[in-house]
Amino acid sequence: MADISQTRLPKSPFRGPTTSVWQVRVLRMRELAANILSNPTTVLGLAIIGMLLGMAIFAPFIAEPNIPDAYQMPRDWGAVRKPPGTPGHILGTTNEGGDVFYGVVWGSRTSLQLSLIVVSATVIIGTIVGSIAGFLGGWVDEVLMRIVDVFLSIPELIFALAIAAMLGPSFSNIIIALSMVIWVKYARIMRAQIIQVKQNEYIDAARVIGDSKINIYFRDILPNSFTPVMVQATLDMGNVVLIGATLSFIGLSEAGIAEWGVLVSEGQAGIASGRWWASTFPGLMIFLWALAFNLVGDGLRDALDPRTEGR
Amino acid sequence: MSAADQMPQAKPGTNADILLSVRNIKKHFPIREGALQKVVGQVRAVDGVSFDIRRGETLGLVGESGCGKTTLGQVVSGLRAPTDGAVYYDISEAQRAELETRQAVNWGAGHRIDQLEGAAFKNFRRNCQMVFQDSYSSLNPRHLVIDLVGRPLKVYKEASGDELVERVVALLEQVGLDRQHLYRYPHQFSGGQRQRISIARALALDPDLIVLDEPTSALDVSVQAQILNLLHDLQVERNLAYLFVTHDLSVVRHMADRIVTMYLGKVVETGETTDIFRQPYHPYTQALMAAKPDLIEGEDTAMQSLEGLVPDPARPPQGCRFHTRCPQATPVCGWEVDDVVRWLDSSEEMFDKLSGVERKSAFDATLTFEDETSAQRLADGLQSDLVPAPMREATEALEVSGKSVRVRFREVAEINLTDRDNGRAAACILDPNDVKRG
Amino acid sequence: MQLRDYIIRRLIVLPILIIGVSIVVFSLTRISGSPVGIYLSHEMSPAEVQQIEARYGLDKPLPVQYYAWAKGVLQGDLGWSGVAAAPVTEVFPNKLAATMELAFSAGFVAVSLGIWLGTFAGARRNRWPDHITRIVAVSGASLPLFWLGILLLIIFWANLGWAPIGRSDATIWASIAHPTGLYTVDALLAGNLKAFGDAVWHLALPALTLGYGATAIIARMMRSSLVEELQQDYVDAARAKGLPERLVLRRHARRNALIPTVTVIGLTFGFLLQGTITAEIIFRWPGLGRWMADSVLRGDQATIMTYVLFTSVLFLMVNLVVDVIYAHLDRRVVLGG
Amino acid sequence: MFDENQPSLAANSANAIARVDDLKVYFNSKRGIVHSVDGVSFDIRDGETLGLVGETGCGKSVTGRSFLQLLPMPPGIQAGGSITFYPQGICEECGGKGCASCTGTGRTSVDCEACSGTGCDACGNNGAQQIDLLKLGSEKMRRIRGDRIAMIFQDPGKALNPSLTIREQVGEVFLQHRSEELLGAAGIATDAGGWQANILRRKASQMERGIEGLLLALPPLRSQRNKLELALDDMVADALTETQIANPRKLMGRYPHELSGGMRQRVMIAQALACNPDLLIADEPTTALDVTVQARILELISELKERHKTSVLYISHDLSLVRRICDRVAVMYAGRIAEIGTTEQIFNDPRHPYTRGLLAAVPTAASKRGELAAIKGSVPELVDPKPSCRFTGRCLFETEACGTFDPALQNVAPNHAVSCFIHHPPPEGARPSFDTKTS
Repeated sequence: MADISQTRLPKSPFRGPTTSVWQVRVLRMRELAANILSNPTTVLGLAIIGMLLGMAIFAPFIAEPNIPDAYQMPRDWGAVRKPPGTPGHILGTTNEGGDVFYGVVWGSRTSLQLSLIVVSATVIIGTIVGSIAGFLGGWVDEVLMRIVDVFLSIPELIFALAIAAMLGPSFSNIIIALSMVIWVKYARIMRAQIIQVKQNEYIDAARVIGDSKINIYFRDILPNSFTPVMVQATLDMGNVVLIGATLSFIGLSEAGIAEWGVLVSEGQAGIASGRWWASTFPGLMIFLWALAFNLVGDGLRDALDPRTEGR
Repeated sequence: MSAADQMPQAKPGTNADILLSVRNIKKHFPIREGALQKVVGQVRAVDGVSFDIRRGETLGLVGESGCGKTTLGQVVSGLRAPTDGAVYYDISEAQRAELETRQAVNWGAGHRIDQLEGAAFKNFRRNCQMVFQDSYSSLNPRHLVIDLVGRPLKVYKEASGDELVERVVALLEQVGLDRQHLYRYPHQFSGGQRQRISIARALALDPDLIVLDEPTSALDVSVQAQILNLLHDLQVERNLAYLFVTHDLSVVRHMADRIVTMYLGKVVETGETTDIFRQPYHPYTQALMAAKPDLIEGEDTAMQSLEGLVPDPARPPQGCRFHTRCPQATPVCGWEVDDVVRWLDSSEEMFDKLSGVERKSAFDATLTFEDETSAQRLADGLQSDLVPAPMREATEALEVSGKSVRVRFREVAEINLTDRDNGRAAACILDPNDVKRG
Repeated sequence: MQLRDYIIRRLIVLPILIIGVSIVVFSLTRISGSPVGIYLSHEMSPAEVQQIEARYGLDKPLPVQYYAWAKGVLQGDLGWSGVAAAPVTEVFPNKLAATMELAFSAGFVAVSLGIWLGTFAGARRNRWPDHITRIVAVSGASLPLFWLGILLLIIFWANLGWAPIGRSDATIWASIAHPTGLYTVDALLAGNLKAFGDAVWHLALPALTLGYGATAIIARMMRSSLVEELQQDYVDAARAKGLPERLVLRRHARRNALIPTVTVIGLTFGFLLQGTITAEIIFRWPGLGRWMADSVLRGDQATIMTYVLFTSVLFLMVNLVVDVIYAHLDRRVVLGG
Repeated sequence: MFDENQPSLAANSANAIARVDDLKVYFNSKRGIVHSVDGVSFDIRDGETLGLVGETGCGKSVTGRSFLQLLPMPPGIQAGGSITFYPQGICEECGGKGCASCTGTGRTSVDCEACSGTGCDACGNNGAQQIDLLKLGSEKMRRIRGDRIAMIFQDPGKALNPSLTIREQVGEVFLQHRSEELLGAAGIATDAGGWQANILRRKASQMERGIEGLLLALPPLRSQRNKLELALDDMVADALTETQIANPRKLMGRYPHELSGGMRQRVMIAQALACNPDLLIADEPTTALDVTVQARILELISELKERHKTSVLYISHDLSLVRRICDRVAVMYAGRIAEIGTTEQIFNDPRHPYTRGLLAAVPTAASKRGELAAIKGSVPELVDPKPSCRFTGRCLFETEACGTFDPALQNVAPNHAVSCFIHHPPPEGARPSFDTKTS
């Protein structure tokens, strides 16, 4: 089939003469963006992300912050177990008089914090460890990868659960636990990528020129290895919230915190008596959050796939 | 007019013109096997190769895939360290004289390219560049042409800013591209154009030598012609030396002043291109030529193939490595026990009955079978037409006792490259005039 | 020959990994101070506590402590579960049976449904079955398992009253013997169809909840590898030989597409294991997962350590088997290194 | 040998095994419709080897694959034209040896299905069956594939299934097309009734389903199944022996990756010629192989072609190979035929500037270094091309007409046709419909 795909020469997408590196970079970014946005499901995912981020950023304007701690659920003991549509409690209230709407809105902030901290920390650690292993090879690689193998032998949720349990129940411990578990994934992806990229002849070409190892790493290897890490990071922005909420649901967050998993857990008690709302809405938010990042992550993967890029 | 006449610098015998000397290079790759990944053998990709490259000449390195030519090119360009032997660059007359007499010399750091350091290494790097076969893989897909071609200049801090741009434009113009191509990515070019970019990059530091690793084998003929012309023009203009690695004899005939033919990690023949094509001194070179005759000149010659497989480079044959496939093999070419095993492997069922081989030497062994008939069949087979006649002649002893067969072949030392007339050398015991043409 | 070497190599690495996991598990207990708690029960006198400290060398340096603990584990001494108020070893088998019944039935559904769905979609690329599979796949990866379970409970248990919670009806459970601890198997062994029906009825919702995500993962992998295989030259070569499309798909493409999917199935097992925790909480399933969740909340270290160690070893074993199958299936695989 | 007054494209049908007429295959891409093959016409004569040469992307492989409907649709579009195939059978008089009644070819044409040879509209009144391969339904196509028309692919390493043994793969051809012979060899009557015979029959054509496979392994059917397997083994071994594989029985149990490239290509050839096809499409069969073995493979193809009286469409980019193996050559450029003629005409008297350029670009003993006659520029994009000669911009003899008119393939000598205005000036007064430049 190779013959068919090569029936024509690649045509420059840049109209007119280009005069600077930056102009090309901008054009390239624009081309890439257009490529990404040509997929309707990616656009849908981006739209949901936009909505959720908006909710997180403007939370104080959407739901008046609780005094003194906005991340604690306000308790209206006068209005417990109210169904959706109740004035002042548009999505109803929980058994303890918590406003579901408040939890949904402020939960987005909690989730944003969780995912941003965990993903950025693990991407940095994982990239460094994976780079060292893949770039240096030899016994360094051997030792690091055996450690990674050990970490990967324990199912991630179980591992995070055990760490969080030992640290004691709190939301910040969930962040620590997740970071400790997830970095290995990036280390492994990064190492595999680097080993693959190292086999390209342009690495040899750079060596023949006489460029230094550091330059080769930063100019050739890293930029060409980073795409899968970026895709995984996008997917993990969603997954982290999913796992974090699961840990909260099990009971590893502080009780009463405005976090979606905690709210689902709190609402669980009422479902036998028909009070479906307290679990349903926060759960829906978790789903939307994870779904949005999964859609965008998949879209990115397709758009950045070297096999389809430039065709 | 012969190719050599066009390049007066490339006359043989003038040591002063020698740019780079390769002496007894070996490159072995370990074979690991078993649960513990123990090293059980060595793939002898390159197994003792020596040659010189002179200033301004094109040296063609030819052979089938797997003969070690690409690995050798990588060793010469300093990409891989040799297992043994050395590549010498920039050595004095006195040192050269010493080298001629002693084959391998260690002067410590300074002239062996795998031991060069600091300024000397940089000097070598600048003077020896490389162009790769696959222009997709050899150009970083995220770099623009200006980054790619300008990179050597940046590494050696030769130019920056506007000057860099102008130098890159000048280089592009030399290879038939121009300013409008500066800010484009490699994937926006055709295969031929990408190879031009690779060449421009190799030229950036104004080297003495460029290793060309199959630079046109991924291209169509019409584009190949463009690139070959370009390479020639650049050579004349800059007095460049090329190490032209290829499997294509028509290309090497067109481009090379001298040729080195490799088979299974060893050189089997070297000499001036015109001489070799007039009369090859080694049957393997002859076979390569017959496999793909010239489009015009060889119009009436039939194409010919070699029989049999390339033997495992981890267990190269004794004597002459080519004897297993050689149409002109003689009894003294190194027939050995492995030839019996290879023959068994290709014949029906016998190999499965083989239960053990007890070797006294590579030429003398006892083969044991599961039953007596198989042993007898082997003995009969080895005396019949099923094996090559020279192999039968080389058999000194063949004794059947019950389930085992003892075979002994004439012992033959390794057949090495020997000097012939006109600066040529071949590793063949045949008289050059007996190597049949066509 | 090569395959044997590969298996041997994996078998050598396996204990190293298990030791690694056990060190990690042991270190975990050190995060929260003295691990003496794992051996304590509430009725013990201070003298007894001291005796235990001496026995496990808790006053000694860490490596010695690790050695004592590991030795205990190997001898079957997993400590005292505060939650169950019994030694861990005593409670473990029954809980394990419940969890395995759930995990394996979900796994069975996921593997068979996932492969079928993936094949169905991959062979009809960019047509509606493919789009539906993609929706299933993406939603499967995004649905919080506990929320899906609760939604199903709200609909089928709270509102419609069709589905039960728990593992069994108490009287039916009591009516048969439980030699294996697997309810469905026990019911079949007893020849009691009513009990079997009860078992399946109780199993349906939790298995569905647990299996949904795994189905999605497998279907997604199967689809993409089938699409890839269908573009290979040998598929065209099979067509050129005159094979009907059905055979091209079944004999050539699907067979090779299964190879990478097998690896994913192994990894999915970890997903199923960890999923049992929330599934068991929601459906009141008396298994390991729920026990683990209770232990986590009440700091029952012995249970947590046992659970983590056990699930990891199980996960490793399953993946070892999967990798051997993979190596066997893929003739091209370059083993070792 | 050929009627000198006939233009090559209208050689009488008794002489042709297949005729491609104005074939157009397009591909949808992000940038527009790629005209990969854009109006290609040629015929393959009975028993000849026709070479189809051209550079990467000229559409030669697409043309070859069109014969067997092997192009993915979408993104491919069958934009028009036809490929007519005249199937043949072994001559009954001589059993394929060649005799007077089959004019020495060993093959005779098959009677038209519609009129059983009396002549009707479907067969153009000459009674011989003709099939339009492009319009054929999938089941009918399947029966032709591998049986009447077979194909050899470029890279035998990729065209063999890595997880099936050689025996299983070569055996498939017989199971698909020779199941009756297999049953006969296994001693099972074709018309035998009963469920056992039915299962065996399905087994012999790869139709058995899960449970039946199990039944076949059990005693009542087992011995017959084994006979069937043995018969199949024999057929596979015979096919492999044909390609001079030394030890076929041993090789049959191996997997493709255990064989060398040359050996794999022999297996591909054995598989392709197993059912004695009328036409063999060889798509760059030696490109992936080492030079020292390629002559052997080509020799093998020629030899088997002679023995089986098979016609060959040999697709290649390598002119020196084409020169040695082909009777006639068609040179393709950018989705069109530039020139077609006998091998001698093409190589000794090339008329099209592209053919000339191509020949001059090959380095030979005579060519001077640095002075190879390279064709300037590169292959044009084939996205929505204008009506013009595709070689404009690269041609040394370009005239004004070349950019506005589309040259047709016309004879310059018997059997020798060229599409170039040097030889056929554009008709006077003819104007391109879109034209703005000339008037």
